[in-house]
Amino acid sequence: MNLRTRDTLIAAGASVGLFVLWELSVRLFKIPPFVLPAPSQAIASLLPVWGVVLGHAWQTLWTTLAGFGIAVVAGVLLGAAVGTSKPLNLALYPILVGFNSVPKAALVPVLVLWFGIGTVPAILTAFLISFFPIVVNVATGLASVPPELREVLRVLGSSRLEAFTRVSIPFSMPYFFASLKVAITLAFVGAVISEIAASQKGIGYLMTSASSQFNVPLVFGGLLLIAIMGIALYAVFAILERRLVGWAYRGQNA
Amino acid sequence: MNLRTRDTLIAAGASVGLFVLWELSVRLFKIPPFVLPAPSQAIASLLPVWGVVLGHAWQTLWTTLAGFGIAVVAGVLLGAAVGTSKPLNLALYPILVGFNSVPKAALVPVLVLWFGIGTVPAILTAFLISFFPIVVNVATGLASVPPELREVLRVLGSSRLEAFTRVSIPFSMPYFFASLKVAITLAFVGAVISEIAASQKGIGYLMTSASSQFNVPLVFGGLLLIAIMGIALYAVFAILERRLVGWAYRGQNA
Amino acid sequence: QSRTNVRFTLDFAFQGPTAPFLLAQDKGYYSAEGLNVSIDRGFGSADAISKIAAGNYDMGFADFNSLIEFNTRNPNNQLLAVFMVYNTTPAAVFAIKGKGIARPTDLAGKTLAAPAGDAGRRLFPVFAEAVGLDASKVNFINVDVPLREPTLARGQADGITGFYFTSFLNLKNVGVKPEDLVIFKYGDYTQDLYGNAVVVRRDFAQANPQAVAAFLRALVKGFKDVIANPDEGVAAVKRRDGLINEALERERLLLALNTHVLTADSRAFGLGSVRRERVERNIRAVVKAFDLNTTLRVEQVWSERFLPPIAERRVTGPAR
Amino acid sequence: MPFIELSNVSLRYDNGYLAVEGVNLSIAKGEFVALVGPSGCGKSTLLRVISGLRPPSSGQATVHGQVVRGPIAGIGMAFQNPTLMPWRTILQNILLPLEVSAKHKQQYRQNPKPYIEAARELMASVGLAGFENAHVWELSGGMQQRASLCRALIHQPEILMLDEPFSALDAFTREELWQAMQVLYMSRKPTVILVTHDLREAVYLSDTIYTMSTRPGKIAYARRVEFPRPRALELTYEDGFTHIVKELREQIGGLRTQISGLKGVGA
Amino acid sequence: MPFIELSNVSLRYDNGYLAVEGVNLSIAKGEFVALVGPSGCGKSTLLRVISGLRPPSSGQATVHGQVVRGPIAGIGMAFQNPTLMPWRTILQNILLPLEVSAKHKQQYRQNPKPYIEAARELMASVGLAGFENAHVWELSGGMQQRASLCRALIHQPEILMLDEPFSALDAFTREELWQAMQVLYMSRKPTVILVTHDLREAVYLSDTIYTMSTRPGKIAYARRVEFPRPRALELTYEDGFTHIVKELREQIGGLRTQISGLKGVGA
Ligand SMILES: Nc1ncnc2c1ncn2[C@@H]1O[C@H](COP(=O)(O)OP(=O)(O)OP(=O)(O)O)[C@@H](O)[C@H]1O
Ligand SMILES: Nc1ncnc2c1ncn2[C@@H]1O[C@H](COP(=O)(O)OP(=O)(O)OP(=O)(O)O)[C@@H](O)[C@H]1O
Ligand SMILES: Cc1ncc(C[n+]2csc(CCO)c2C)c(N)n1
Ligand SMILES: [Mg+2]
Ligand SMILES: [Mg+2]
Repeated sequence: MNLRTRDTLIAAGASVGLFVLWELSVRLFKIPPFVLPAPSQAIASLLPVWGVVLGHAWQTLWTTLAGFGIAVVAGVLLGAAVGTSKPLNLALYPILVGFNSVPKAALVPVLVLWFGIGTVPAILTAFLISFFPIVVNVATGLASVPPELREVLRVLGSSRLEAFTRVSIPFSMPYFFASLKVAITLAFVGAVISEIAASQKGIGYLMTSASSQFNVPLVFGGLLLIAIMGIALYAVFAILERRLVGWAYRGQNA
Repeated sequence: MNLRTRDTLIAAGASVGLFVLWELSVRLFKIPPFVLPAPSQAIASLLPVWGVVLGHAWQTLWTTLAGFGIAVVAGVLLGAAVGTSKPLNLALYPILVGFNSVPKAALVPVLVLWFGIGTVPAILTAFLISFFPIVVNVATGLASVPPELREVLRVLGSSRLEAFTRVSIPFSMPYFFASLKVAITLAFVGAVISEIAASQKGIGYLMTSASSQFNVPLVFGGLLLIAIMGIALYAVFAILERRLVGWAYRGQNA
Repeated sequence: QSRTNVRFTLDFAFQGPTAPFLLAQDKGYYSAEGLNVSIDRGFGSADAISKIAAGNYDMGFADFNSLIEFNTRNPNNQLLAVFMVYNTTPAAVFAIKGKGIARPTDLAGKTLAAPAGDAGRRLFPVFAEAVGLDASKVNFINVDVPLREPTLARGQADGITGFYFTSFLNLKNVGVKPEDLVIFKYGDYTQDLYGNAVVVRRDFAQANPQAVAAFLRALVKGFKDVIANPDEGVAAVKRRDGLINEALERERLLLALNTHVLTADSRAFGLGSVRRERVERNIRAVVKAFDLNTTLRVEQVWSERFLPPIAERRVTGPAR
Repeated sequence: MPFIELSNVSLRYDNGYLAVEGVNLSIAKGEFVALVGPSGCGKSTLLRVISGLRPPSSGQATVHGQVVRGPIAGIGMAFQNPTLMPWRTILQNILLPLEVSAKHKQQYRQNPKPYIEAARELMASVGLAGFENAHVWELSGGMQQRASLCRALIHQPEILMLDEPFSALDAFTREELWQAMQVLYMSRKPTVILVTHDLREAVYLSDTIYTMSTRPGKIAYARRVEFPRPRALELTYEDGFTHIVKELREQIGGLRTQISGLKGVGA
Repeated sequence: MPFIELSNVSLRYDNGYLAVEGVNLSIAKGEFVALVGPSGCGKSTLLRVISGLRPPSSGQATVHGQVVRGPIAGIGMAFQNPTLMPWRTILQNILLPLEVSAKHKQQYRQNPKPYIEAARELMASVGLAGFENAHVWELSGGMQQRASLCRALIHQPEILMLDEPFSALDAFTREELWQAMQVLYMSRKPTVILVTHDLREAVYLSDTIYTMSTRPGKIAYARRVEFPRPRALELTYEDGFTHIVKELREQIGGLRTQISGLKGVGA
């Protein structure tokens, strides 16, 4: 309990410290708010419109989660394909890399033309931007399963699927969780850029709306909200990770 | 040699197949070029302006590489910090996750207003968008080094750095290379969105210019070029990876 | 009786100048005409035109010059302008006083920043020709919309192009005093260029001519109400986007109405109408400036058969 | 008819190393066979071939009259390294075969209780009581080896392949496990192939002992052991027994090149 | 004055398990000590404490009069598992200590040739000639163990800790390595702590043998071995020798609880 309190203090302290630094820099160097507002201004700008903002945040959160959910499923499946089959690896990796080098913001208009303005393109963008890290890490994890461990299963006459679920998947879990941390942040980015480009709600909409009025503090208020939601989801994964793949990190405290 | 030819054929075949599919869909469903041009149109649009395009591509390539280079250094250092120290992990991870949940496109204006229009913000954006996957994977790799292997070094009275370079780093290499694949694609995205936001050259500039003239095929031509550059760099890493961490994938062909 | 659905997109965000469209909706003018109208914000004129052409929307509010360009490049997917809202283009060049730019010809050798698709930027050659400036002597930088005015304020460009009522207020917002500004409104140098119009996909107009006409009847009422009572218009905007600053949008609305809507032409010929020879000159100017290879006929970009009778469209100004 | 048969089996690893060459071997159903030979001669490699983990480069292995083309069901294997899964507790590791072996998985899924009970008993009987929920890295080397042995036995396989299963154990634990293994063998009569460096162990437990020569590995010698079962531990001190051990010793001694001293470290 | 001294050392692992308790031990400089005892009694744990890899929960270890507070330099350790680095070839694995040990690294970096030569010789002397550039997974279990032994010896450490270094080797290779080890010991007189389950090995090589009891591990018995060196292999068959082996056997036998049979698998 005491240790946990200490941990929370360290985590919170660092973030608070960063904000203080930011606030001080803005005041000290007299940076105009349309360049970079102080965090206090950003937060202050949220308060009067709090009810509206909350609705936007909720919209962004759930589209992000929906896109992220699809990304996890698709990422694991593609990662399994790429990580276990040489021909699929050769065939798919270049395509995936090429696709992911392209800014998704450029694809949003295409999605909008197909699926209309609103939630669907946001979910799809969140998905499209975030599945690749999962593919790469799952594939790498699966490809580095030590053959000895797989042999334990094979010699028992297990099916491929059984060996996969009992050796390859658990072994790849640390890779998978690492990729989730990256993917969730990207999913937020995806949902927001889609909202920036084409939506009537969500933090992205809030930001463009604020930005078209040069209410830059409110733009940064929106950014802060996204960051906070990202951190909250990260915390969920961190807890899951401790539970599920603690075995891989036994050396960390030594 | 024969095997290598086969591999290349598979890789090329899949990509070509995708293009054929794309081409056929566009023609079959009569999708207008301002919604989604056929790849043939995209490529055709590049040819008459090839000289100009090449200059833009070069600009994007080198800013991407510069940003990516910084990201690798910063990512490894931060990853080492986060992966080896519990307090730093607690302090930095939430900040990093929060920062990375924010669309970098929204930060580009800040960078542009500080550093001027042009190359510097593009490099910085490429860096800022791509370092996080490296941090996460390096940290995960380092945290999962088996204590037994570290003990081999510690018992020899090695310095922390020696143990780090001889055990932790090589052990984390598969994680590191996985993250490079993600990071390089993101670096391209970063450079391009910065060019979209404010620039006089680069593929992002080409794309905004083309898009403002309803020259959607040229926009997609630009996207294709980015994809091709991404794939080329991926190929470089894939070769390096085979050389340096082949040991981790010995089970792949079994 | 069955109501006709009309999906309508604005050119940009919900802001003061879009109040007539919104107020007409709030007051039930569209419904009264048997229309079921939905109005979305837009993401630039070029984007709105693409979306209408692609069938995501049926009608919209977009730059006439952009429409000319689109129709030239996509002869199979043409749109029609059916109601001219901005009788002169709101495009303008902004610079800071005392930095060597006093007259338009001083722009030679200077750097201007603007979004790639900005009307003022695309139409700059027309303006340049009108003022006797070699457009190729002016250097343009692409900046995203949110960066345009800050770029000028920070001195990273010598000037910007933008819609008069947008950039003027944005510059005020980033701390540039109006008295420090040098502004060249294109409309003051050339009468060839129109601004934003109500546009419709040709096949939609052909299938639903009554709906288009009905839409315009309702819209004219909206305009009249807003001109008579701008505050009511701003309230309609506020209902769409709770984040707007009412005083700012009121100012923007009045600037747009008094400078670009309530012009001599619209007092003479009524709201929404054009002069044919101006349209012809406009097309020629665009073809030249945008380096297009065919010159369209007026009928390929404009139709006045949906306009209400002139009596309904008569206005006096100004709004206050 | 032999139950397990290797005919002219050779195996060349991917790096070109010829590990075993021209191996012929017949094992009857229910026979207890020991495989002994110098380190690196190819004993583990042969187990791989028989179990179907690796196809031979030439020749073939048949089990139950069927040519081995891939892993065959019904094997219990204790690998030379314990290869326990770090993400499972010890008990979960030992229960693993029940989750996948065709014979048990259905029943195990429906009613795991008795199996878990059996696994606990088995753990207790090798001295691992109380470590059911321990993590792999919380066990000493010898304890891991015993856990791995339990995993090879839990599903009562027809064929047992034990690759130096007692090498990390003290003499007492080892001898007790010999006796336990003998009881198990007599009651269920599995076919057993035991790889070991302990010749007393080989002679005490087996019906036949094969010695292998090195580089590439070949079967050099076969020795039947005819002592009736149950064999008392005291038997291992009797002359007839030690005679066989000595005979095997000499056999193996002749099969290898001698090491001359730890050169290169100033000795 | 003892060179290595444990006074009242206890170690409780993070999970609460008390592995060793109240251990007192004195080892003179240049002494060859063997540590024997039932599997899981804490032998490897004690090596960890002495080498400074783990601080004791109570009590203290001193080496050379200095309290051990962290890993101490000049140790050569052969871990119970070979723990070779898969990203290095066998030769590179064996050369590893030279890259980091304070005594050698400078010279090794400047002129690695003679060291590499020495490593090759060392490899050859344990029967690994030709495997210099092999990957770890291309070696058999016993070959990996020998490579690990080479890694413990290459930097000529003052203190040698060998955790069952010969357990995966056949009797011949093993006995030859005993002799080689004896030559090495006599020529350089390192202080050696050998953990083994092979009592003949312990008696043949050591000056003193400590037996440990289990749960928690304690030193139960110490036995000096006074045979002069060099000791011939034949000595191990003489009565005086086998007497000591038997004595130790009985000692250990009394220290552990017996295993009763493989329960839970229908035996
Ligand atoms: N994956 C592999 N690739 C290449 N060579 C291998 C591989 N596995 C084993 N070998 C080689 O094959 C030979 C036999 O190895 P194997 O593991 O069968 O020996 P073993 O008889 O079990 O030895 P030990 O008693 O030391 O365990 C060895 O020389 C080894 O180097
Ligand atoms: N990391 C650990 N965490 C918890 N308990 C441990 C850990 N390592 C060892 N133990 C426990 O400590 C006891 C002693 O282990 P140790 O490895 O020292 O035994 P050992 O004498 O070397 O046995 P063996 O001969 O089998 O190698 C064992 O009961 C083991 O379960
Ligand atoms: C507050 C704010 N609003 C809009 C944009 C524009 N934008 C949104 S996504 C993207 C990437 C490329 O299409 C760009 C440029 C911005 N940067 N910041
Ligand atoms: Mg073996
Ligand atoms: Mg041990």
